[in-house]
Amino acid sequence: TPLGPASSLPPSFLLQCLEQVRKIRADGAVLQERLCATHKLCHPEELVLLGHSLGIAQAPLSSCSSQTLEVVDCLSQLHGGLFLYQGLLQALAGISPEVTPTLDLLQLDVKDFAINIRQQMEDLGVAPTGQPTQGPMLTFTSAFQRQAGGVLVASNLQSFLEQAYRVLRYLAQP
Amino acid sequence: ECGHISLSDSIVRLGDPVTASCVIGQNCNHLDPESEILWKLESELQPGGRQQRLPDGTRVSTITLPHLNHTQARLSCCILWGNSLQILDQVELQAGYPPPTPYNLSCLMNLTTNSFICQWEPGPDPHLPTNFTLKSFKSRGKCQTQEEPIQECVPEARQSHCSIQRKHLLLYQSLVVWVQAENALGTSLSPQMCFHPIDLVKLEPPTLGTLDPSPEGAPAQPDCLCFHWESWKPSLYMEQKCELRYQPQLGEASWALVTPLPSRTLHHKLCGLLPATAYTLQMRCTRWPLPGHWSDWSPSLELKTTER
Amino acid sequence: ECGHISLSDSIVRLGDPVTASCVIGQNCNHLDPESEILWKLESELQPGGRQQRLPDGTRVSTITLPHLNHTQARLSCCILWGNSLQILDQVELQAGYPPPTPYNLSCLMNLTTNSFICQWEPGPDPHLPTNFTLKSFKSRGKCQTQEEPIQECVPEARQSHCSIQRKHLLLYQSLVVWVQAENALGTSLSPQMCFHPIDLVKLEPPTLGTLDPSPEGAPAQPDCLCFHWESWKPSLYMEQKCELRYQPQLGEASWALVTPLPSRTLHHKLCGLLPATAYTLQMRCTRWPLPGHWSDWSPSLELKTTER
Repeated sequence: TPLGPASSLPPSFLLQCLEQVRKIRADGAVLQERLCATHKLCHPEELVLLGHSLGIAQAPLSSCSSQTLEVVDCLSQLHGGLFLYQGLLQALAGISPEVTPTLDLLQLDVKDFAINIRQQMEDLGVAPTGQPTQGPMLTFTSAFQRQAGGVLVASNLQSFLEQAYRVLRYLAQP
Repeated sequence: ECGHISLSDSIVRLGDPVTASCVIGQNCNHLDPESEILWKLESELQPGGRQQRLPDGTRVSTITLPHLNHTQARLSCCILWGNSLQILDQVELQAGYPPPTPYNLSCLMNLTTNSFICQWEPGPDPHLPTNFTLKSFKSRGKCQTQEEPIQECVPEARQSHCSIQRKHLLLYQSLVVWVQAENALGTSLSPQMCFHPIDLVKLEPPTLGTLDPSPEGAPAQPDCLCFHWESWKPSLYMEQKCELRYQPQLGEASWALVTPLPSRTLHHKLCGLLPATAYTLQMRCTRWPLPGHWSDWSPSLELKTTER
Repeated sequence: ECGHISLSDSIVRLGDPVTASCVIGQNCNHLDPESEILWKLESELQPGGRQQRLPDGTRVSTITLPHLNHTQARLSCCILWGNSLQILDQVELQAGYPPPTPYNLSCLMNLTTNSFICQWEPGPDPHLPTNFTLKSFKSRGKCQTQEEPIQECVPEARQSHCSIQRKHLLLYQSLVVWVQAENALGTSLSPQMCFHPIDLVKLEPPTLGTLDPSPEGAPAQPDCLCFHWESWKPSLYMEQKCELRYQPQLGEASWALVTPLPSRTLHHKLCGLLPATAYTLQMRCTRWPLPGHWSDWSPSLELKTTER
């Protein structure tokens, strides 16, 4: 039987996840500020077409919407999404010296969060075998494409985390 | 070889014996074959050298120093040449103790430097060059299992603290940490500690601030003080609780405590105070309900209640 | 390629023209085939883009900016998508000047750090990243010949001095030194200098000291002052001459000069002074008769002549 909402997720795990989401959102906001200040790329909405041609995917969280909440599927999608963003952030390495420290910290926090979810699923015995699919490796042919990619990835990650935060808060309700 | 010292051990426990022998080969023609091999420890001649001549003409002198009480001393193999004592060879002896067990290992997660800083007590000086290493490995739950080891952390010389960089850590997973001390006479290990690095976070103190005089112009109540605070910015993503302590600046009254308080507020009114009195206020915060260390107390905010 | 900018030059002289073209391949289906390619310089739309469609369906827009007056600017190739202007590609344009010729190259041999420090004037800012390098080679006599080159000395960012380590130098042989400035628009070389590094030695100032009150108890002459000095210790191996300047502390009298003086003396008597007057004394030294730079003046020694 599917896990009832929050029925067996330890409260401390949910509190940690909420904390990690807030941290990653803060890191992501700093990355967006740096990209805007350093490269004058401040509006992801003017890079949508470029995003299509670069193939920057968005991670689905369909199992996490309150109407169709499936806790195990939701955790699995959350982990898969974080795994995707780890790969996307890795592809942005070398974006520019001013942005690198922020990008490195963001990657560490995303990886920490993904492992925290993965280990909780393993403890509950619901972890899928093997790692989620990595998705196509992003490639950039210019510094601009890598910087624009950074703006798009950061923006997509923020909306992904917004959704994640809503479902985690719902799960953490007493 | 015209005077070569070989030793049982160049490093021994303080007070233990040391045996040394000095060999002068038969083809050392420049040395008087009848002269006796003499031993010096630092600058003092040492009696008790037992000399023998081997069939091939090689001369060997052996000496045992019953108790080496110097932590460092030079042992010289010498020979009389005319009336001057000539040093043919010299070795350095060291004496001390095996490393004591490091204790009081404690760690903090520092969000400013994004590093995990552990410190320990090295114990009494073993008088020998002793290397301390902070070792750790990733684990799960209550640390029954060992997963990937983490790169060893070597402290700077004579320092009893070491910091592990963020990139080697999983903040929300179990970590086992201990200290190893090693010198020529042995190795000792501190007890192991098991925790999530993030649970040992210590925040910087919150910032207190005064409020502009009551905007609506309403007269301030003489037994109240108004102020605001905000916890340390880089920690705002963490749920926290704070506490306030205050006391009149003059007199012997001890601190009064108000707890728990939220991590920030734009307007707080503290009442029940003495009118026309200068108060000192300080606050501190900690991660909560998830574990964490209390920050230090903030710098004082000094406010004065109005006349009645 | 769905929007790729190629440039005549990404770095031009300030005010020169720049031509750019933006190509949209025929298989960029997600782009409206009828939409016009637009250009932005920083955030301003640039008129004058000439668009053409190649036989294979590829679209190319070319634009010439007549005078690039920004030292740095971003040029974007855009397209309208719905009512939002989408950036397809962006390049950074830079404009400035070829590097001016560095001048006022001067060098000093520093005996404290045992290094040869050269400094120069970089000239007006060319607005482009410009690398300065101190180049040198060993030579003979009046530097007509070139022998081994010396390792290039690269100054720290935005610094106009560089120091060549002693191990690269022959202090008593001729050395040719010059500065090269290089950026994307060209290279310039300072005039070459030829000298023996040791001949550019600049000593630290000598040390002046008072004497104990006249030991024999003989009364001090009211118009004389006694003191001693010694030139800077690390330079005592060099023959030197020194000079003294002194002036009354009060009043407008200019410095009086006593020269030449030896590099040290245990007891010097300076006479012809005003009685009961406080004097300020300073000294400096230089390598002599071999060439060298004068040291700075030493810290002042303040002495007072006695009453008549």
